[in-house]
Parts: sequence; structure tokens; C-alpha cells
Amino acid sequence: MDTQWETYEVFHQSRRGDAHVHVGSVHAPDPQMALQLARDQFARRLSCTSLWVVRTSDITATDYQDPDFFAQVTDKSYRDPKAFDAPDKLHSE
Amino acid sequence: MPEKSYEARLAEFEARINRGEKIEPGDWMPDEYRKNLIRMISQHAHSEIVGQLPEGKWIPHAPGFRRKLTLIAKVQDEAGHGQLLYRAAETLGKSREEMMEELLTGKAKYSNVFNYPTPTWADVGIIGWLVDTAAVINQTMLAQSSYGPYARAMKRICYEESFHIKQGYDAVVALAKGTPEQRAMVQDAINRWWYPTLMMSGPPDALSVHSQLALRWKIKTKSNEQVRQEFVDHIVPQVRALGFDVPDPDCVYDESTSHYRYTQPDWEELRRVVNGDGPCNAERLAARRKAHEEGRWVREALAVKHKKQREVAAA
Amino acid sequence: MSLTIPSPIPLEHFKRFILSMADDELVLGHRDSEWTGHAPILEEDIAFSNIAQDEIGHALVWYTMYEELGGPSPDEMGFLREWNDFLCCHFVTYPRGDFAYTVVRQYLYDVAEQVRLRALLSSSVEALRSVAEKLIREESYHLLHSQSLVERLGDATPESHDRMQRAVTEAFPQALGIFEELEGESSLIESGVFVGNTALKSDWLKEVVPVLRKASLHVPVQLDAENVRVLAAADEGGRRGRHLEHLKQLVEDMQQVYRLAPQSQW
Amino acid sequence: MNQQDQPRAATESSVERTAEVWKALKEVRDPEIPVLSLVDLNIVRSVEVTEGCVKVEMVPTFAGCPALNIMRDEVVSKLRSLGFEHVEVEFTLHRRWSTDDLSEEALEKLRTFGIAPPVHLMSPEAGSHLERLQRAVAQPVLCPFCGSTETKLDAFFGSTLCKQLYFCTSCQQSFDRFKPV
Repeated sequence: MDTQWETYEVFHQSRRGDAHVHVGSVHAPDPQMALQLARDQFARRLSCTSLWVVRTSDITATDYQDPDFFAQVTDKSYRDPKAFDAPDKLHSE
Repeated sequence: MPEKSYEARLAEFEARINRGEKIEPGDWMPDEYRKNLIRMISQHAHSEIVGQLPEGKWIPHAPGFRRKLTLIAKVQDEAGHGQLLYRAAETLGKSREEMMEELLTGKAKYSNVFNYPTPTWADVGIIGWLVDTAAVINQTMLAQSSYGPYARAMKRICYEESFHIKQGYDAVVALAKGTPEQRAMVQDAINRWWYPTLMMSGPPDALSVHSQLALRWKIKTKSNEQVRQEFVDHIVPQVRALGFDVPDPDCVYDESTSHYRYTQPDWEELRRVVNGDGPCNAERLAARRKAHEEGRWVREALAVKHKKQREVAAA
Repeated sequence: MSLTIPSPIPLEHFKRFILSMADDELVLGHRDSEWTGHAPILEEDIAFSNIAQDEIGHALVWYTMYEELGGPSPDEMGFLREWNDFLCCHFVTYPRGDFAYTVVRQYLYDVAEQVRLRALLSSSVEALRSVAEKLIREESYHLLHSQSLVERLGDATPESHDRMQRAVTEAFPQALGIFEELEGESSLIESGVFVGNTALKSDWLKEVVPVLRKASLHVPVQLDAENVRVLAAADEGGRRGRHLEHLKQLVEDMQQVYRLAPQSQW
Repeated sequence: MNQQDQPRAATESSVERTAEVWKALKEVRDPEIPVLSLVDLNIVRSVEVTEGCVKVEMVPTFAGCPALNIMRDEVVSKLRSLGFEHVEVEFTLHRRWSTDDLSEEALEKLRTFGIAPPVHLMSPEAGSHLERLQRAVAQPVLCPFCGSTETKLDAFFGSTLCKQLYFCTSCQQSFDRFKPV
């Protein structure tokens, strides 16, 4: 951004204990105003227990154009729960 | 330094214009240039002021908040443009009072188009769309004018006018999507405004006394005919795209010229309307005179107060 | 969109309060716009057109809030409502009169609005505070403008003085009607929505009386010690929907086109 | 116009998608001040992206701004061109908008365009808004064309709600000044 106002990414939590989920962003002069805007805009309709705002420029993200970044060196399928064929219920019916 | 001869100054002046330089208020200029400019700019200013009336009539009736706000803003812009243009004309040595006097006594001319009635709400949309499109084409050309203050005023006015076109178009589209009565209102307005709008760019250049000089000194840079053709080519497809008719059966696209053909308006009507004998000339001037007369005490009081304040400041 | 207000505040009375402000703004804005194209000088033509847009814009803000409280849309409120359902004061409904009346009315109203918005900056309702914060910025321009016209026209020439004096004599009692008590006002005061009209009127008097007097204009009040005693009867009734024919005509004009096809777009 | 941008929305993160929206909005010019975008003017306040839909919240400069429907149309068509099927624009009328929040860069762009930028209203000695405004209005205004201070207020209210009209007696040019609010 080349204005002194910046965009802030908004992360919303709907219940205590849930993860914060990205819901959008706001344009504000400082983090406090960003929180207020985020409250008015995103917490108005959704139930909300907590909001985070993060300066967009502070986010460092991986590049979708670079799939190699996630290339697995060794087979880690054993770490993925889906790799195990465990039934949801041990005793059906 | 010896006084330069008129011819030498004129040659220098024309050379500057041909190099694309702007002429500024303090610069030397031929009297004819000055006169021509004052005439054009003041006519333009008068057109803005009188132009407030046909649309202004609908301000109290505008349907809905957005339309009401927009229409007030638009008519306000016209006052603003008038103000700006009178200012530009003043830099050439003629006072606003003199110009106003000429308007109110019927001596000055202004655009033909504001002497037609506005019987329905659709007229507001059509003026914004058709009339302002024609105006912007003309004014975009005038923004290239050789006289600096006029060109700069025009540049600003063009921005605001293009906003008027959008608003006019938006109002027409709303009506076009509406009831059959609303659509009929639009078609009726197009029918009434078509020829007056064509006349706006002025008579064919062969009939225009002022055109040649104005072109030579780049007060304007296109002929009346060019401006009119540009308007027709631009607007006809738009009118048809919204499902409305252009009230001219001979208005067809000519492949050989890449232009639309159109029937010439009645130039005799234009002469009459510009010379004071149109459907609403008397009504328009009467409204301006009434505002002027009723406001006299305010102007006097402000002038007196201004003088008193200056005396106090000087003492 | 919905707006909820803290529970001790009586919703119906709160809504009427919002509506009374919205209607004042719309009707005065409409009257101001009657000068567009007809003002004494171009600069005032532009000024009153601008003020009209601001006032109508403010009306829109209040009607939007009214909608968020469960009311109909702003357009329905302005363009389909019956004239006797308006809650504006009589003051704003009178015809525009001469330019002196317009200037005096605008000045008296601008101070009233300034005083009202200033009070709302400390309302118990957050939405009111934030609206006041926005509107007061625009409104201050109106006040600077109308006050300077009052100061200049009040004693410039004998004619301007006469006209301005006539306007003050006519407008002052009407303006007092701005502060007509609202239905349920005491509950609004108790719950901290605003300080109440009596307090607003007293702030208003403290501002307008000295300015008018300084402009050589007589005001029907008596000053004893700190208090301003008003010697004129307030022109009231509007806040209870009891209106004059002027409003009927104005509303008819305003709704004329919209009502041709109320279900359609315009 | 309305073509769906294939799987993009699904493959990218919502943060990136949102950033794209901001970038596009920076290209939407204010209809009355075409050198500034709706983002430069702090009109756009928030962006919410959900699958194929985007919602934009805007705060008008002045409550009665007549250009709102045009801004809305331009935002909608701009964001549709990014592949959003549904674009919602919401105007928040009650939120404060102040020229004090404009960036130096925005002010410079105004100046280059020929509009004198607004002075800052907030000052340490603050006072009521009216008092601050009175002080601001009394300050000399520089002509954006020639830089002269020999300027005078021609009309307290200008051609649009956000401007006042000045005249420069040095270069004889009328110019607008953005109203400090």
C-alpha cells in the first residue's frame, strides 16, 4: 500500500477453542481502528468470541507457483491419519 | 526597445498558436481574438446559467433520495460552471455584471437547447444523456483551445460533465427497465430532444460567421459539422441498444463513410430559437430576471458591507 | 443490517427521535434546493444547492438508521409516507420566503443542529455518537456560512436590515418549535440518549441571541442575569404530526413522480 | 464479462484473493476526483471474500455524495472482471470520514491535478470541531498552478460537496480547494 492507511487481514473465531479463520480485510490507519472496523463488519452477522487483525504486509506466504516447496523427501504417509484404515466406530449397530 | 508593428505581433501570436502554446491573460492578442473569445465564453456561461432552469424544475419532484441528490448536484454544477466561465471571461476584461446585463436584456445569445420545455421526468435523463454527450464532445474539443484559462476551465468542466452523462444514462436505464409507461416517457423525450440536440453544435460551417476565425486561431479545433457527426456516431448505437428509436428514418450506418447518415435539422428553427423566439425563451429569461431583481438588495448589501469592512481594515 | 440499542431505552420513542431528526433534514433540504437556479448571486446558488445536498444526505443517514431499527427503507419513508406521518417541526416546512428569511432560518437551524450533534457526541448509544461525529464535520461549514451572512446582511443597508429584522421576528418563534418536547422524552433523557430539548434550547439561545444582537437584530427575549427569558410563544405541533398545509403541498410535490409507479425503479 | 475464473478461487488462499481485490479497487477512480482511487481516498474500508462472492464496504466522503451509485457500478464491474459472480457493495453512512486521514501522496496527487489540498484540522490545541474549522478556513491557500499565496476564497461552497472555489490573483486562475473535514 502506498497510502499511510494499510490493509489488515481479519481472522475470526466463532467459538472459544476454535481456530481463527481468515474472513477478509479492512483498510485502517492503525491496528485499533482495524479491530473496530473488523468488529462492525465481520462480527455483526457471525457470532464471535475473538478477532485478530494482522498487517497484510506482515504476512509471509508460500508461493503457489512453487509446488516443490512442499515436495516430500521421505514418505510421511504414516503421519496422515487417513493412511490408517481405522473404522469410525468399533461396534456398529 | 522599439514598438513592434501590429503585423509583427500578429505573426508572433499566430506562430505561438501554431506551436501549440497557450495564450495567457496578460499576453498580447489581436482584438478580434479577444472579442471572439469573450463572445464564446460568455455565451457558454449564459448557457450554463439558463441551463439550470429546465432541469431545475424537476428538483422538487425527483423520485427517490439518490435521484434527488444527483439532480441538485447536477444543476449546482451548472451554476459552478457558469461561475468558472464568467471568471475566465473576466480575465479578458469584461465584468460579470456587464455579461449578466447582456443576458437579461436579451442581447446575448446562449445555447438553443435550453429553450425547449421539460414536461416529464424522462427529460432529466435525456438531457443528461443526449444533450450532455453533445456538450462533452464540443467541450473536449474546446479543452484544446489556444486560450489557457478557457482550456483549463474546459478540462475541469469536462470531468464534471462526463459524470452528468453517467447519471443521465443511469436514470434512462432505470426507466427503460420499468413499466411500459416509463419506457414510453423515454421514447417521447428522445423524439422531442433529437433535433434540438443536433442543432447544438451550431449551423453548418458554411453558414457560420464566426467559425473560420475561431478555427484559424485554434479557439476551437473542429468544425461544427465534425462535432455533430461525432455525436451522432457515438449516440445512435447507444439509443438503439436500449431498444429505443432515433426519430429519423434516414439515420443509417453508411459503410462507405463509416459514419451514420442523418437528416439535417431545421436551421431556420435554430436561427429563431437562438435569436429569442423559441418555445421557452421568454419564460427562461423571465425566471433569470426575477432572480436577479429579487436578489438586488443582497448584492447591494454585500457590496456595502465589503466596502465598510475594507475601510475598517484600512483605518 | 440491523441495529440494536441497549435494552433500557424504549425503542418506539427512540425511533421517533431518529425520525424527527430525519424529517427536519429532508424537509429543510428540500426547501433549500428551491434556490437552485434562483439565488441572488451565483455563489449563493451554489452554496444553497450544496447545503441542500448535505441536509438531504443527513436525512438519508437518519432514515438508514431508522431502517436498521426495523423500519421501512429510506425511499419509502421519504417518497411514499403520508404527510401527516412526518415528525418535522413546523419551522422547516414554511415556504422559502425571501433570501433574508432563508438565511435567518438556515442560521437558526444550523445552530440548533450544531447544538444537537454536539450533545449526541456523548450519547449513551454508540451509533448516535458515530453519526454525530460524521455529520458535525459537514454541518460546521453550514454554520460558518449562514452566520457570516447574518452578520453581513443584518446592518449593511437600511433595506437589508429591514428584511433581516422581519425575518427574525417571523422565524424566531417558529424556530423555538425545533425544541418541542418529544413523546417519551424523559425516558430518552434518563437512558442517556440525549440531554433533552429543554437543555438544547437553552444552549441554542446562548449562541443565537448574542450573534443576532451583534448584527443589530432585535430578538424577543429578556436577559436576566445568566438566564434568557423568551418573550414569544413557540410554534409547535410538528413533533406530534400536527402539520400545516405547507407540508402537505411539499410532500405532494416531492412524491409526485415516485408515486406514478411506486413498485418500479426510478 | 461474467465469466468465472476457473479453479483459481479454489487454489489460491483467501488472503491472496483479497489482495487482488484491493489491487483492483486501487484502479477504480473517484468519479469527481479522477486522480485518486477509492482506496487512496479511504472510501473502501473492508473487503470480504467468500467462494465466488465479494463484499466491499465503503464510507462516502460526504453523506449526501451524489456519486455513490456510480462508484457502486464501477466497483461491481471491476470486481466482476476478476471473476466474482456476486459483488455486494455496502455504504456505511455513519462512519467518520476525514481529510486528516489522507496520505501525503494523495495530497500531492491533488496538487498536481490542480486541486489545492486540505489543511490538517487536528491541532494540539484542538478545541471544538467548529473552532478548528474556523482556524483552518482562515489559513492562506497556495495556488496549485503557480504556488502564489495571493489567492482569495471565491465561493465558500464549491462545485461538489467536497470542494471550495478559490481564485488566484497572481495567475488569474480559478481553482478548487478540497474542504478540510
